[in-house]
Amino acid sequence: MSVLQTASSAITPFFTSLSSGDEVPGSTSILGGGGNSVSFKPAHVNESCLEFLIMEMVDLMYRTTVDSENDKEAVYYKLEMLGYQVGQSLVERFTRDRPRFVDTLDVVKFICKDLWTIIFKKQIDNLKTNHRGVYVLQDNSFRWFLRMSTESGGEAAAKKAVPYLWFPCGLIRGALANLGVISVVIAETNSLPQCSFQIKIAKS
Amino acid sequence: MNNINIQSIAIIGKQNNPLYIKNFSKSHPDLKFHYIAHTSCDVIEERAGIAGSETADTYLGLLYVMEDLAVYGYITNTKVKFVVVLLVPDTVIKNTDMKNLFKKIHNVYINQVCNPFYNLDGKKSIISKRFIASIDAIGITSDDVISP
Amino acid sequence: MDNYPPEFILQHVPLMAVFGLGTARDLVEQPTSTTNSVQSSSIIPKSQSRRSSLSAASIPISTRQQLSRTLLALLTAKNQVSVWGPGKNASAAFHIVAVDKNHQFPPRKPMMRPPAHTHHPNMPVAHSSISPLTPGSPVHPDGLIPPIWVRKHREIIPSVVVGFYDLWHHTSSGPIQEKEEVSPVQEPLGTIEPIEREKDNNLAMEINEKRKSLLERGIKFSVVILLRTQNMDKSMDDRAFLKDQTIDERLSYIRKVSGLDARNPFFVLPPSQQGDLHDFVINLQKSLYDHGLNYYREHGKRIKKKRSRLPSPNGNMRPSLSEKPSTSPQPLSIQGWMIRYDYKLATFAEFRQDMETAINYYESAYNLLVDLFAPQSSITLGATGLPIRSRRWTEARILADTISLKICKLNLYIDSPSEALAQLNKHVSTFRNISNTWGIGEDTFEYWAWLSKQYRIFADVLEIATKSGFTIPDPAKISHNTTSSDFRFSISNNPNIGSGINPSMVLQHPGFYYFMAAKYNSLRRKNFLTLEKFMKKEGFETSVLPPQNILEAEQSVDHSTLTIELLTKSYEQFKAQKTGRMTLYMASEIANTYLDAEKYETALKFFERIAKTYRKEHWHTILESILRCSLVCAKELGTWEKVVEYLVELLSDQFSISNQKRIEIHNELMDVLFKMKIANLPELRQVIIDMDEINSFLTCRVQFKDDTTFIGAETLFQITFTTQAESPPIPLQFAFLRFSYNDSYFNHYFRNKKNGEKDNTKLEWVDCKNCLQEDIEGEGLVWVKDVNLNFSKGITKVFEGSIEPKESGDLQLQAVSFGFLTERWKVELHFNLKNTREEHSKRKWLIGDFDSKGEVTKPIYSVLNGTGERTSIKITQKLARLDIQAKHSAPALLDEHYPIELTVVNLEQEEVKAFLNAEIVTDAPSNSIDSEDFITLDPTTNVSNNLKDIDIGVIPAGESVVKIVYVLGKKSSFSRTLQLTVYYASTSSVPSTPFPARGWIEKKEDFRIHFIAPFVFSFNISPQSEIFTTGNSGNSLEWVEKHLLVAKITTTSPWEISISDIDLILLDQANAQTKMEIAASSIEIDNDFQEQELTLMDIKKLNIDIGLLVIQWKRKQQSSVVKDIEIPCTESTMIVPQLIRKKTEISAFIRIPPNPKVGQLFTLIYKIVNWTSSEKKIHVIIEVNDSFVFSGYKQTHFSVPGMGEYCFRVNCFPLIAGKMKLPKVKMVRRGEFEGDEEVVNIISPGYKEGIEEDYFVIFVRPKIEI
Amino acid sequence: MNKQYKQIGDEVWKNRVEKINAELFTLTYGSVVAQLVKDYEDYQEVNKQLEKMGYNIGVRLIEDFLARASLGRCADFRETAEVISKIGFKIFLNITPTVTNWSSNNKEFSLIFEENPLAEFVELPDDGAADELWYSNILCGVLRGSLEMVQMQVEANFISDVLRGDDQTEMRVKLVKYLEEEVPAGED
Repeated sequence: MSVLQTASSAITPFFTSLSSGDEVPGSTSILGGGGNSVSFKPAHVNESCLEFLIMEMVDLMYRTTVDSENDKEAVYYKLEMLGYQVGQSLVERFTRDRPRFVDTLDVVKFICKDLWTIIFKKQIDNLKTNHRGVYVLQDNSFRWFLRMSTESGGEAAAKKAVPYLWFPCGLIRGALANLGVISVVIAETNSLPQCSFQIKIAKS
Repeated sequence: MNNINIQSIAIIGKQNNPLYIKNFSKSHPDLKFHYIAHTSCDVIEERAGIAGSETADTYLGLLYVMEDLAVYGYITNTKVKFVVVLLVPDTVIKNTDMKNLFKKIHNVYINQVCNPFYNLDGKKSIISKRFIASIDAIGITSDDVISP
Repeated sequence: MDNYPPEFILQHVPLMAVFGLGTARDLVEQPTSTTNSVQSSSIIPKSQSRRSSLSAASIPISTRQQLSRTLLALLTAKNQVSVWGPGKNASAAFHIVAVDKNHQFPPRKPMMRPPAHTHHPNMPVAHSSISPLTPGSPVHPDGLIPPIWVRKHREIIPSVVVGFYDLWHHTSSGPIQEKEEVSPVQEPLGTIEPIEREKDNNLAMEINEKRKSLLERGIKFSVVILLRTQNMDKSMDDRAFLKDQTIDERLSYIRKVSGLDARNPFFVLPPSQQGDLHDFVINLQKSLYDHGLNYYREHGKRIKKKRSRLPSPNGNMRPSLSEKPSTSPQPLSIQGWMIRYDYKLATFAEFRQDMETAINYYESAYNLLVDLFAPQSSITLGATGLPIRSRRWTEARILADTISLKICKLNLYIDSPSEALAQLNKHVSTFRNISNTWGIGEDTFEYWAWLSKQYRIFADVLEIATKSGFTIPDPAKISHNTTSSDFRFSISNNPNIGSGINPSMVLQHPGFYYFMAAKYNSLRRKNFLTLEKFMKKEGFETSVLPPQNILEAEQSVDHSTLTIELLTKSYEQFKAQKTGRMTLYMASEIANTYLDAEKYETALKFFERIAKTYRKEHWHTILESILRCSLVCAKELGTWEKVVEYLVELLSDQFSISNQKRIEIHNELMDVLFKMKIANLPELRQVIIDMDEINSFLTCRVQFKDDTTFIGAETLFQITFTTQAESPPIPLQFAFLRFSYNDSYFNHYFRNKKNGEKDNTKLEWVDCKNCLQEDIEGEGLVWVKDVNLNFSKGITKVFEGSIEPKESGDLQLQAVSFGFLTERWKVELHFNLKNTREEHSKRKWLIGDFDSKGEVTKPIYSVLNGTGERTSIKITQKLARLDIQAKHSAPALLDEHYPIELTVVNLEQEEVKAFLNAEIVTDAPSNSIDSEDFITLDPTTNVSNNLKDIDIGVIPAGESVVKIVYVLGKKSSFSRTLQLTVYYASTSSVPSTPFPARGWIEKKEDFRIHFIAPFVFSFNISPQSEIFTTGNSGNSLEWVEKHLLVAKITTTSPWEISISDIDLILLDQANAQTKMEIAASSIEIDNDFQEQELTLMDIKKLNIDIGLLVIQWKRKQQSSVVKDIEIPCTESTMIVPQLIRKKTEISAFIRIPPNPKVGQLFTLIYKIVNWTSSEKKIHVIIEVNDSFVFSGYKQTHFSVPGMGEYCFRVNCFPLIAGKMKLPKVKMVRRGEFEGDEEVVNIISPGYKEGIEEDYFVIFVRPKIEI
Repeated sequence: MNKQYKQIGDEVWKNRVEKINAELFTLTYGSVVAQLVKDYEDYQEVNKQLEKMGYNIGVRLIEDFLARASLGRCADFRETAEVISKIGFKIFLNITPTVTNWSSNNKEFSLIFEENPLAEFVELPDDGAADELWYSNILCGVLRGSLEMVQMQVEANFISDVLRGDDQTEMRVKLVKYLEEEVPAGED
């Protein structure tokens, strides 16, 4: 990581990215009523719903994967894929009213600011890059860890928490992929609730 | 508004593969619009390409006119392309009208993408009834609902 | 464009006429001249292109003729006879024609009567020969504008005339065509002599004449005086020449007299270089340009006046519609005159490069003209349109088209593209409506022909324009003003700024318009064909037919070729735009046109080329149409292999076609394969369709159950075929199914087993195990089975098969093919598996459950680990369950037959047949070179260092066999490795000829054997004595050296060894060389010395091979391994080290006389022999004793020559009788330097008395009488 | 009575709930369902798994619920139904399904979902999913799990779903029995 020069300054104060979800010019239901509306009303749910779902999802993947072959590999693979799907769909939706991206950094910034805010209600705290296709996103208080960190802190907790990073890895990869940036994303955490994601962009 | 007479709507995937192409015209055969959609890919990519650092809109405006057809283009941030073919009127087509039109198409597409059972990476054309119904609705009702 | 009169199309530029330079004809005759095509030469009739290449420039300008040629070439080089003008910012350019000096320009026609009355035909007045009012003119009485009128101004009546004259001089041949006698007298320069004055005067007069005549024609006249080198003093150079007073005077004189005032430019061209001429030509045009423009302005003014005098078209009465138009042609109407004038105004405006004005007049003319076509004029109320197809009508149409084109072009010229386009649209739509009223509307080929033409010329002009620097606006940057109807472009970087654009106002590159032209041309063809069909009918209504000449003309047209030409132009345009997909579209249009034209081969080529991209990018609807067309072509061409291929791809339900249609395709395929009798079919048509390259209705997945397997183990694989949901529409029966491995031994071949009951199970498990090897014709030896190869749509069949690998390595299933087989066809649907696609789905394995009757019941999937496909499997050696032990009593001794007892234990469950390979390998680095080791089964024979394929027979399960091998190690006492390989197979599986085949299980085992030498030898050789003895021939001496050889033999072997025999085999030289012969030499001594000869020989040989020591031996008691077997003795040999002798250089011999007496003198003779080639010094010391008295020096020295001898004498006088020691004589050889000395050993050959210490003892007899 | 619950629900939702973008939640759930469908090609099994998930969530979620909406014990099952609809669903999914179709014995009622955040954007594949899959089955589990924590054993299951082409989405909830527990005497 020493090679990485910090580019965190690049991140400007968070503009309410929810706006991208909120009012949309001329988004009055184009389906003339009928079935599920396509309009984006400011739809929200209780955050705990998501947290419960995430936890249960991780457990479920362990449950359902164990029988075929019980390696973490497969669980990682599944969770990452889930994240990938969601990430793809999310960007499709939340880049709708955004001008076209200029370059990869532009895309990565979008992930760090807008997307992160949509998912975790905060921005990435620090973004580093080596300008050779590697980006490191650091989140000093990863929202999904906030509850966990209370129980049994330290190394052990960090270990236990790792599977909860696989889904987000997928999220990031999916988001990037759908924006045309093929990458590999790995995450690590040493002490909750801090964690960091490393994006390696595939040479194309 | 009423000068917007949609002949065809095409949704084209990242790899320039057709996802859905609908013919609303009475005079032209489907094949024609497939060709138009395909040829549009060149222009769209060219336009999207040149749009340099200055904020580039996803709406690309008129791509070209062929015979009595005017071809308009739009590209999402995820490199999905929309093509709308109009019957050439002898009046000015308002960009705002076209933008709204495209936004609606985009919304429909987004909802399609958000369907958990839809495989985004697949190259297959979209067969979702809901999707098709929505697009057709846009094509047919284009004349009246566009104005915000 | 070609078939419009060029005058109506070409860009007008002011016309300049030059004379005095010869005519263009002279230029053309020039050998070097060539017509270089400038832009759009294509659309200029040959006669028009009067260009002469500047290559004239290369000609040295010496003669007058060359000068004029060069000038003319330069002047006419840039002649503006093209569709596109010189361009706004181009330098003032004339169209320049060369005329004869005496050329008469058409005279100005006398002023007309007030034009108000001109329309009274009965009033005869002089008119221009081409005026409608002039009988016999092409437009009499009611024509509009004839091309000649335009040509008149383009080509004949110049706006400016330039005359080139020469200043007279003595040698001057004068201007061209002038014959002047040349006075030979060379007058001194500096003063004007009368002859010159006279000549100049003539010249001035002549010029004045011209000036006058042109002046009244309104044409500006200008003069260029060409000065030649002859005009000046040779000594002076050109510049000085100008200052020449006399020349100056002469020139100004000429000017004055010829009445050329300041307003008539007057030029003087001194002798000059090419470059200067070029500049001159440019300046000439520049300075005259305004005059040119003025000329046309004047014309304009005149016409304008005339037009203004015209009465309003409504003023006069026209024959009302009621009475049918009289057959006699009516004089030109007011409206006609208006058109004429507007057109002329426009033309003159264009001549003077005032485009805006030109456009306005052209438009006004156009509108008036269009009105003429209307059935009911809106301008001249009640006037009827031109009668259709009348001569005037045709002319008018041409005029309308060309005016429209002019308007388009001039708009491009002043860079207002959308007006250009607007005019095109206007023209097209206007005439669409009119044509319909004419009954030659959209349902006639004529209309489409005309429309196509309009677009084509527009495209042509646009292309020329772009080539000449006009740029087509980028639609992305256009936006139109919504409110006003004016479509000026407001440029903005962003399509969102600006309210929007009007698509019909967006000018695009020519490709689009060529494409339209092509489209319309094909419609033209369509309509023509329908018309022809119509004409075939009986008794059709002839009245609807176009006139015969038009019909015939159309019949001769090759529509398709024309269409293709247009499409190709379009194609080129799009290619230039780098819009690849658009060009593909054009290509497909071209292909379709070829198809229509029944040029199937070309069409098919095109289709195949473009199909790839559409397939790759999944544009199935397009691909389908292409395939269908290709199908048609292929059928027409009778290339049935392709037909089959297309049909197979068309089966795929990627193509959204109705089930009915798909069934048709299916049946067609079947018909081709089974029913159709193809004419002149070759033997058997083989087609292999690569299903990965096309849209396949069938997908194929391969799974080996495991990643690795053992040789001989049953290895399972499953091949899953899934048909598409909609295809094949009807169940499909394949004749065979083949699996091809990288090792053909495993290839499978399944024949279709027709089973009656319709199987409509969505998922079927097919047992393909236990195949039998069979030799199938055309397939070779393959594993064969009959299974059901019936496929209906939306099903999955899983074929599970098994193989038994025969050798280790990677086994890969490379290809799977389904096949149809008829008496005429062998068609294979080929799935290539070499390159497996990457997937993330888990590997699945279908388990076919069996019910009681062994029938497959609802099969279910189980998940294997890993993802994607597995088409290859790693085969490894099955672990041998066999044990090899070796018993032997180490260490082994070299040279012995060392017995090793091998025990092979069979740990398999069944009895096996086994073979043995054994090899003995020395550790010595270079054992490979010559390993003298042996391994054998029989101690009495030594074969080689390895044993191959030794049958060790059948070993029952759990039991073992014993085999003894003998190893014979030679020389080096390195350790040896015994490498053993036992390979075996169970007797049950061994074929009748039990020779090791592939697939036998191997067991390797190595044993180390430590070798030591049996003996250690040590030798010791010591010299005993060296003496002369009398040789066998009495009078010779023999040199004898005795040496003692002691050989010590010890054994290091831990084993007791019994030695049966040792002997030393001497090499014969061993004795020979140890002898040396010395014959007596003639030595002069006292008489009782018998004469002897002494011959000398040098003994070179010093190192002497002695021989070998050979030991026969064996172990005292044999190795425990072999009790009953008698192992013969072996022998070890040892080479005895060489005998090393030292070489003697000097020998001294003493001759001692027999029985000396007391008191009686005698002499001791020493003979010293020098064996070497160099002289040697000998020192002698004699030590006296009291038994003898001797004379001479006690110490002395002498030298002996190389290869020579020396006699040294000592006289002794015995004093005492009895046994006495002789005085000792010590001889020492001395070298030059200190210490180099050696005692010479003195020997007395054959001396019988004893030698005490190193004294010779002699017996002295007493003296008796005392 | 109902009014009051509605107020509580609204109030809690407004002021005492951390909210998160609904699409994220919806998409995440969707991806899980899709994954399950891929794993077991058997919709019955998928329904089971979803219900199980829901149950596990329910047992934990009840804490959250009680903490936020501090309520007394419900007098009867009818009251429970109201709380579930007006408070439970409100403060978690920001929806209030209608309670209706009570059985005569008041032990069984229906929840009608006019809107269902889970099912937004969803379109079932036409391979029989419409006949077998209960896409939102997780909700049944949640109810069962959470109610069990408050001594109510219930059976909950969907009987119609707009995703399947039905005209409404209806969940049937049936009280099996109150579970015994040491209740401090004299508790109303």
